[in-house]
Amino acid sequence: MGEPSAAGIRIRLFAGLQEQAGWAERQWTADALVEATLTPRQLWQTLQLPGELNSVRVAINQQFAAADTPLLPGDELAFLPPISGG
Amino acid sequence: MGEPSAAGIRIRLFAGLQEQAGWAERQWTADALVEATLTPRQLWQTLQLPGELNSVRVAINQQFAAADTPLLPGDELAFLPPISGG
Amino acid sequence: MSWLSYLRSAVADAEGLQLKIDLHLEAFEPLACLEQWQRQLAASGPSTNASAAESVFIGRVRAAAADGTPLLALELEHYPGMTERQLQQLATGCCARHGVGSCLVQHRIGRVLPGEAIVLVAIGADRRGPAQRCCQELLEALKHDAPFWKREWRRDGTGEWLTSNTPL
Amino acid sequence: MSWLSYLRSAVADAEGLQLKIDLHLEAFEPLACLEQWQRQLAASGPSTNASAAESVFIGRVRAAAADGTPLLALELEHYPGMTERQLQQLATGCCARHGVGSCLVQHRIGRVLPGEAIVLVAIGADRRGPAQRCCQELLEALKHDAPFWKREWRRDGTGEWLTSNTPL
Repeated sequence: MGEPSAAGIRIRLFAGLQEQAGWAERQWTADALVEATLTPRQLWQTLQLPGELNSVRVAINQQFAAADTPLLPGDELAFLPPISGG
Repeated sequence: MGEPSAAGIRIRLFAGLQEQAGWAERQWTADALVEATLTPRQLWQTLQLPGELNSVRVAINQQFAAADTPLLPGDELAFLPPISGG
Repeated sequence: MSWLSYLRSAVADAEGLQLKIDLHLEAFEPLACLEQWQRQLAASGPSTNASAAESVFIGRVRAAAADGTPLLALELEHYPGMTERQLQQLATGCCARHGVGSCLVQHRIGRVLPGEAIVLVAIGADRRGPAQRCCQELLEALKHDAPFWKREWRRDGTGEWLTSNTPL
Repeated sequence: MSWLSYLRSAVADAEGLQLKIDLHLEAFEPLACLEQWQRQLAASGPSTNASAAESVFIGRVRAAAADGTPLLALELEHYPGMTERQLQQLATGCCARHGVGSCLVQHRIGRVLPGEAIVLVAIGADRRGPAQRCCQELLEALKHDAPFWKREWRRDGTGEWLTSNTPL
């Protein structure tokens, strides 16, 4: 589990994406956020996550969100590979 | 129950139709059958059954059938008012 | 338990279809019937394991008559012989069209009280689509093409034959 | 009985809707859950009597993996917190759209063996159409919009994440 730094952004990966990336959770520190708005799309690129962003779904604070939604300190961001429930 | 005369035609009514007609079952004797082909439509008219024939369904030997199907001695004919099962 | 009072029971295994149809003269418990059915399927061999998809429908008597007044009971008349035959034909055809593996139909006849089950349809298949579609289609078929007639008995002692089904 | 090991349970009664959602870490018995649910509904007052129409779906793990080889187990991962929230939102929305009265959703997580139940959806309504449509729609919604991921474990010890659902 990442550090409980409420000011940063908690990033979570699941299932196949977690396995491909080799990690489940990271904390993006707050000081990297001061300059400009940060979006899930930018983080996806910066973190060099595997595959295409449009093959995954983005959730911010456990709600589906668009990949260009501005992130705020304290947000929980998740990249969700294709769902296969039920 | 009607007489078990295998050579005649057993006619059965159900539910609301039975109630309106005032009888559940009749035996149409075989000797009335010798002259010409007899159909459910003709019997409906001859017996002066209540309502329109096209509001009921016809079954011969417990299978749905057309109202103009020729009847044979020994047949079981039923007039079925609108179905409401399940 | 009165649900054991099966009137007639038809079990078929044509082309791998596991089929069971019963008319009940007394109240039956849908979940107990389902459980018994699943045990029966499990016992009939490892090849007929629990289906990946099972679609079930349970229909019960409403508390109110069609005109909104309180319902005392529903009387369900049938055509002995033809009803069973029709149910068998409708179920076999529907299951074959959808390629499903198992089919349970339980239907009440006689005097049925509000809240009691009238009909249970349970379809087992390898995929959810065929299971759901077959369950729906068979329910409509038996509502429209199996000889059953309902008479509503009201509190005032009057009764009236229904001439159509509740709309979908 | 291991099916009692509820992870989390959400019970809501918004606008008359009786809603219960559970995730199970261990095997659950769909019919036992249904029976308990019906008892709970019956106990919650005479106004919420047994629904005239109940549509139920039970999904189980197949014996074979997607590639046809024997399946050892299915691993079901979820997103704790979001999964429960999404299920709640999907169920509430779907039930409101169809105007149904009760909704039970039970879903497995963790390691699920062939034949074991993965999902149970039970919708109670006054008419069969809304019950059936809501049950189908909610099943599709939770298959596509609730964060669950399946990994197939084969006999040879290899595992693979599924990237889509079984076709309808």
